[in-house]
Amino acid sequence: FTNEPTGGTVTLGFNVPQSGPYADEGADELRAYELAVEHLNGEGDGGMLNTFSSKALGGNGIMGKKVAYVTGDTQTKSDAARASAKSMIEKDGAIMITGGSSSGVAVAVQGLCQEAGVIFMAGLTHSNDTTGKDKKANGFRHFFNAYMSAAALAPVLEKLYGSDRAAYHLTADYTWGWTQQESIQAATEAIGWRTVNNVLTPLAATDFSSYIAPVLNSGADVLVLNHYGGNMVNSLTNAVQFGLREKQVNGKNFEIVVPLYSELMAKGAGQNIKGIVGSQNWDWKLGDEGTAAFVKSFGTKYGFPPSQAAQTCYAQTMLYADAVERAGSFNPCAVGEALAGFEFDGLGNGKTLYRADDHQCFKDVLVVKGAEDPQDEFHLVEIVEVTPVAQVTYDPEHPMFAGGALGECNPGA
Amino acid sequence: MGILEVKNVNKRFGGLQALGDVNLSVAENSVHAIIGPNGAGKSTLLNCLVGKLIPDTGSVMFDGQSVLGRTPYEINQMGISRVFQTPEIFGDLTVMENMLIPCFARRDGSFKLNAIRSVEGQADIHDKAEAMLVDMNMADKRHMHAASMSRGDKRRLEIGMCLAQEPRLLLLDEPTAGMARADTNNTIDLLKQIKEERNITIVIIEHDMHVVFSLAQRITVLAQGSPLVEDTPDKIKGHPKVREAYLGESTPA
Amino acid sequence: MLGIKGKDLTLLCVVAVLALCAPFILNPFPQSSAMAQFNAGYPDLMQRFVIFGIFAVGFNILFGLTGYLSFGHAAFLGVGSYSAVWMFKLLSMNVIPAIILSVIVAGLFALVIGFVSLRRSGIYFSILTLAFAQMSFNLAYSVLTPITNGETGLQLSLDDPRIFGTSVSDTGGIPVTSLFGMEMRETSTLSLGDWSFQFSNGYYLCAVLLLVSFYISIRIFRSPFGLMLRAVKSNQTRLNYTGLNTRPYTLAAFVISGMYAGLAGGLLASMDPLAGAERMQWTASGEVVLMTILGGAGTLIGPVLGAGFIKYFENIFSKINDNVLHQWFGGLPEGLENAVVWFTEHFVGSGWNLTLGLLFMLVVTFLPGGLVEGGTRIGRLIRGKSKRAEKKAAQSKPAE
Amino acid sequence: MEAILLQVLNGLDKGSAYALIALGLTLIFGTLGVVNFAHGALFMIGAFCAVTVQKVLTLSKITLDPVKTDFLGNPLQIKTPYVEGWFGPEFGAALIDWSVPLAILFAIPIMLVIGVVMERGLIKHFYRRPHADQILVTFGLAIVLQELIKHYFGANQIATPAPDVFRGSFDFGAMMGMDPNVVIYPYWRLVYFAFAAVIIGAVFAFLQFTTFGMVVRAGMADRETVGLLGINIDKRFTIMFGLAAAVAGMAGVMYAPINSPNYHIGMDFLVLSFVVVVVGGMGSLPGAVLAGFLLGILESFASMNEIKSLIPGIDQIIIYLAAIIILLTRPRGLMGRKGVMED
Amino acid sequence: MNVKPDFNKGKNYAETAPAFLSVWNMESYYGESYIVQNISFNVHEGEILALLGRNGAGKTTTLRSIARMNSPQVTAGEIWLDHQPLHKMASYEASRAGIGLVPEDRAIIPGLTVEENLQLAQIAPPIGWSLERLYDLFPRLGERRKQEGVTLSGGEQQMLAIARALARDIKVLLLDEPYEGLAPVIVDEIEKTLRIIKEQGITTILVEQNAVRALELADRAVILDTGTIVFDGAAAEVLGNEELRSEYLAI
Ligand SMILES: Nc1ncnc2c1ncn2[C@@H]1O[C@H](COP(=O)(O)OP(=O)(O)OP(=O)(O)O)[C@@H](O)[C@H]1O
Ligand SMILES: Nc1ncnc2c1ncn2[C@@H]1O[C@H](COP(=O)(O)OP(=O)(O)OP(=O)(O)O)[C@@H](O)[C@H]1O
Ligand SMILES: [Mg+2]
Ligand SMILES: [Mg+2]
Repeated sequence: FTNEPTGGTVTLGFNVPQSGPYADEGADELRAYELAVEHLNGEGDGGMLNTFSSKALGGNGIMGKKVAYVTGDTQTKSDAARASAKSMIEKDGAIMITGGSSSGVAVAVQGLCQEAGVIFMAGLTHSNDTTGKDKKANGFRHFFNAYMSAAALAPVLEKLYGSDRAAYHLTADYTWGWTQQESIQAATEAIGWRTVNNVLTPLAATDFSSYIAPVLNSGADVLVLNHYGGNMVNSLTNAVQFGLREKQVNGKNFEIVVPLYSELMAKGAGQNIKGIVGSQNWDWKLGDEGTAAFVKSFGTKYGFPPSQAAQTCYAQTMLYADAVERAGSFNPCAVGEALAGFEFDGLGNGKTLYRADDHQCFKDVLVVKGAEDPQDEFHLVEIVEVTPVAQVTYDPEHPMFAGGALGECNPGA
Repeated sequence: MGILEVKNVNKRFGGLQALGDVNLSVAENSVHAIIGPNGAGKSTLLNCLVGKLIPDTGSVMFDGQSVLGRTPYEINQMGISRVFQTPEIFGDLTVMENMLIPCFARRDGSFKLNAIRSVEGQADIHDKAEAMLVDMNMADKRHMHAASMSRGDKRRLEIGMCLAQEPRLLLLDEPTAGMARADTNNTIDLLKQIKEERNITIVIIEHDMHVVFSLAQRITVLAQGSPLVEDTPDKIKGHPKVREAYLGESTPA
Repeated sequence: MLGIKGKDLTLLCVVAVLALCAPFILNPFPQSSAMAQFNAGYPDLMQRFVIFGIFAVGFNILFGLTGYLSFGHAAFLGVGSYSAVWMFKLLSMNVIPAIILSVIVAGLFALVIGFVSLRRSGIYFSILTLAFAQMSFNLAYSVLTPITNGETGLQLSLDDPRIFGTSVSDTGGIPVTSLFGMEMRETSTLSLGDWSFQFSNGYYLCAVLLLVSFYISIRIFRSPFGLMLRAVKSNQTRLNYTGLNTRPYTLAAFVISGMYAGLAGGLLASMDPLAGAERMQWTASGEVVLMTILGGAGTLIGPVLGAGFIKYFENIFSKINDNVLHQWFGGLPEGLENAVVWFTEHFVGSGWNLTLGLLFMLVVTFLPGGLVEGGTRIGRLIRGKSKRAEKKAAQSKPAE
Repeated sequence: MEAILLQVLNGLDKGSAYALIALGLTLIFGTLGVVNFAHGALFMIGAFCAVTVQKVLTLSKITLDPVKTDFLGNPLQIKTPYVEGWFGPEFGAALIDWSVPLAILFAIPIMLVIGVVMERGLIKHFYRRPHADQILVTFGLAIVLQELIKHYFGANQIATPAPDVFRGSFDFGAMMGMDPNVVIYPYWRLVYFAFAAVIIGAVFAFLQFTTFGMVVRAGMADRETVGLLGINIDKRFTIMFGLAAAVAGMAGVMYAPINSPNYHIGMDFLVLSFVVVVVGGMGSLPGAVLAGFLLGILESFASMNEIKSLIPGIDQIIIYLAAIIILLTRPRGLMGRKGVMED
Repeated sequence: MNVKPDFNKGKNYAETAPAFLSVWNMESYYGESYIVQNISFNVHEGEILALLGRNGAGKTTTLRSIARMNSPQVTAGEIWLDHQPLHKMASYEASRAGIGLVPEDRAIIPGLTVEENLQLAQIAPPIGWSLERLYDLFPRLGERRKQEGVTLSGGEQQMLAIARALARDIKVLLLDEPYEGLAPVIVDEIEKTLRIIKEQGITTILVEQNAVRALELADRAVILDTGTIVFDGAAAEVLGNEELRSEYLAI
């Protein structure tokens, strides 16, 4: 199979954005990867190795081979990401590629890995498509997705804002935005909300004023921002500038919802994020054992708590290594088999299942909101509720995920 | 009926009447000079002939066809070439390349993607350009960048490029300005010779009376946009009005 | 030979030798040495060198000769890629129809955009082309998603119809691109001691096409057409008064260079069947401009050098992380090691952009003719002929 | 009707931002003829002046909280900004609140210096070089500046809010007797609008009522001859560059509260500013301003739902579409001068 | 025939020279080509010097070197104007020191009106003739003051270029083919003007193809050939010297 490790080391490829707007997220992912490599090689305090339910890993590398790694820059562009991944595979002999912070890149690199015959452990990617219509046998996603966000959010929104609400959606005009919007619209309509309008905004937009200005007069009393990263920071900032949050419509307080949250976005949005509800895959404030162990070793090494992107990347690396050990082989097909349907605990988010049908992880989802009075810059987000996994699980044949097929696993040449 | 017929041409620039009712008839295979004070409208008239300017009223016929409303390259294709008051040449190219371009340009102006054979490979055209350079006495400057030649040389090159096109009507705007006396004389000889050999009609604007009187068969004197007189050189020399308005005392009669 | 001679022929031969031996030349360092990081001889990067070389060579036909600076050339590359991928999806995995279609479609696209944009010159032309390309990019990213698959990029899938081929390969995967059965991704490895050299079919297809493109570009440069284009750059007024309408010439140059871009796009997709919208973004158009200027606009080989230079930094420097640095400088005393690593870190890995920016500035400031000028200077140094000496020689001759 | 009024207002404001951003570029690109790809970087540095002032004002003394702990279980560090210590909590807090307007004062001299250094150190050598070389060197410079900012401030956006008094929006509709909340506009954007008007006016006046503008125009057309007339054109070009940098910087500072800046913000605006300048017409200051407003308003209209449903995706391309139409109908943009960068 | 100019090659040549403007061992290059080849000559205060020679002899290059233009590059030699070292100055400094050049292509600045072209000359000190006075001298310019300078007719542009030089308070006027493209009557006018200027004590170097005209006006003449001086002496001498006339001037 492709890049079968023959010497005393095994090389993993960490493909993260190092330039472009998501460079900070990429940097955090890289930190997590380095930590994971340390732990796998038996250095440091072992982190989640100690809490992981599977005990196959022994801190002596993977199957006795020392873990080495190479890094590359995805630039958050499908093309560049694939070039970078290819060079890891062709030049450095990487046996597994992981990382990334956007769905476009994840899908593109996943496709590449499928063709090249290596395993792809997706980083931060939230679009339904990654494990929906674009799913691949060689690709695995630990991160949650748009459907899960919506499913977790809806009940909380109902509790907070009632079931008689009219929502106005602003949606980033590309695949992720669409799936996010579709999911949240379906979920909120299921609790009785009306959808007043859904307006697509250009990805390149920096100033959202012309999209926000008409919102108040539209009869809507909730604004849903299906934006991520810079788009979300800017649209939220603009919305707050327009004073939307101080307004009353239909006799109710006007509310803003941001379905997908991240710590970095919260930081970029500053004051404006206070009280805004959204969802996260994971948060360092989760009380479980695995989280605590990870936060401790990450925090000790770098001086601040890890982001959800870092956690998902760390967990993915562990899961891959563990699967290799359990399979007893680096062969992607064997690894894939070991991962598919694998149930585990102790990597945060409680009990988790890597579903065989679509290689999507199922675990608890967090509903969070911007803290009103954060004690420090690490507490910008507070957890509102941990939605149990059952509530966010869907059928593999769900229409939002239909259309693709995993195909056969490809071990490569 | 001349080969070039200008009738009642008027051109205004804002409040300025640059050309007022200009009539001009140039006989085939003759040299016709246009003289007149600075700002009389000589260059403007030439601009109207080649499509650089469109006259407000009037007509310009070349060989029985109107030139008005045509673009400069269409007018050139009818057989009119022009040398400018400040030389217009391809400064970045060598002298030889400058000369090659009019040789490659097809008479009917039609476009041909001549991208396969190399320039050197097309010997006939190459030879023609070479011959023209020799005629212009510039063969030794063949590889020089046109922009780095002195002004007199640039003028000569431009004249050569226009001649290479084998035009039927050659318009010259002060072709010998700034040229050394010796070169001026050469140019006069060259023009005379070319006119004889190739049956070219020449319209020349010049302030150098030596050139005008050596070449021209007829002279039009333009003043303030309108023709003052038109006559043979000898008559013009003695014309009192012309002497007063244009020639001045010091010009030898 | 081949209708070119002298320096041009030498140049073509040099390029041919370099291109064919690239797997050796680009892999000078033994696998286990610390310098192996700088090896660039793996298929993907070599393909990129060559493909972007083609792109830049084509761009240079427009910009280098006519001086018309198109800021939207990436659109043609993108269109070429999309056409090729569609061809793979619908027709067959053979690269020939894909490449042909991408060249044709890009040419038609260039014809339309060029026809409109060439009504203006100078900066106005640049902005027109930029506007067209940005429109294409924005639409491809969103509204045209059914055709382009938007942000993710157009990819092959298991349910593609593929009339003259199979939708699914025997192993259950998506079939791979090939040239009459010769798989593009197939790579044979030659191990010589600690060196290993990779020879990929795809690369050699690209290299051959580069040579053909380069050869055509030489012919164009030396042809009357090329002369006319240079005349357009030099003085359009004179050309007009020489009876020539400049539009067909510039349009022809525009379309030809658009077809080169289409070829590059088609090849990109043939090597890796994915077409992303970012390929059409202004930064991508800007990149080819930078490649051309960096290498030396108007020179034959310059654009290829420029393309190689930029792609090298993008792919090699970006991958050097502090882990690698510590390995390199591991021999130094601890404190010094950390200091050196700390310093170097700014210029590699995520700092690769910084290095590239600095090099842009240095090259253009000190080598006004681009990398080619650098080469000329080195050549002169080697031949031991200094500028001074030439000056002395000129002195003895009179000015004329 | 209200929707249209709303979008006109919106467009005016967007337009003022575009005009202000493009203004600095016109001075360098339209007037000096230097294709300055580093203009976006200057804008970005301006925005980061605001960030820096905010950071400096919030530099804090650290004390340890005996009760609370941080995420690693150590005692929590409590930060009190030094300014609050020095000037009292109220005035200190007000200073921090007003950091963006304060940053203007810092940005002007800093940007002037940056502009002058940039011109003297680098651009000076490129006036006579081909535009392509200018693109390469300024693009290189832009990357370098960007990477430096990224190195010190990270890649994430940094919230730089406007003073609290400018939060919320002004209800035009209510003022004009319509229903409330129909035509509203944020206060800070009104401030931005006014600020842009003042700066644009000041630059106009400077170039119109002094000989400076004429000399620079002449110098761009023919440096040699201007030198022949005893004028030290280099000095004036330097001043012009400083001025342009200052304008770009101020635009950046004022924009920071609208879009939290990151190191990329300049690149995001670069293409737009070139389009605005060229659509306005090379060498024309009023043209650039007009084009800024025109494109701003068009963009606002294109984002109206009614129009978007008619032509999907129109808001994605409206700026470029408008640019194409304008450049095809008017050879030199809206008000371009002849002979400036036409070949 | 090759006449050496009269100057002594001392270090303190500048102080001892009787000349107002002296050019000493000047060499000028355009890039790699060596154009002005080590020439030296003097101009005395208030005199008109005719600088003659064939096309490409280097006349323009000499004037541009004296005016300290960017090209050509003067690589050796010294230029002194009234005890000021011009060779150390930039062109704008030379202009302020009193050099006024009327360039051969007239160099009217595009985009500026006639009046602005003149105003431009009066921004930096020292300022010479007033605009009114210039318009009196060239009434045509007065009539066209609002017109864009480059749309003037060839002759009008020449007038503007001369007027622009006079708009500054100059000590030495460098005229590069001022009669080119001018109607004979105007040439007479300008000749008169040059005499007036001379009476005011302004020194002039006149480059002209119409050698006879120039020599009748000038006090002294310098003849250049391929970048070297082949004659330096009284103007009348040239007119009387058949050999010089035919060899270098073709008159
Ligand atoms: N584009 C223009 N706008 C305004 N006035 C113009 C324009 N072009 C020419 N003129 C004016 O028209 C008149 C005629 O100009 P023209 O160039 O034809 O003169 P000319 O006879 O060639 O003079 P010369 O012998 O000096 O070259 C001049 O007074 C000139 O200023
Ligand atoms: N920009 C330039 N680059 C290179 N060589 C040049 C340049 N300008 C002029 N030359 C060369 O310098 C020499 C002298 O030119 P110059 O213009 O000084 O002659 P001139 O005596 O003024 O002639 P003319 O009477 O034709 O104006 C010529 O041989 C010319 O080819
Ligand atoms: Mg004229
Ligand atoms: Mg001269």
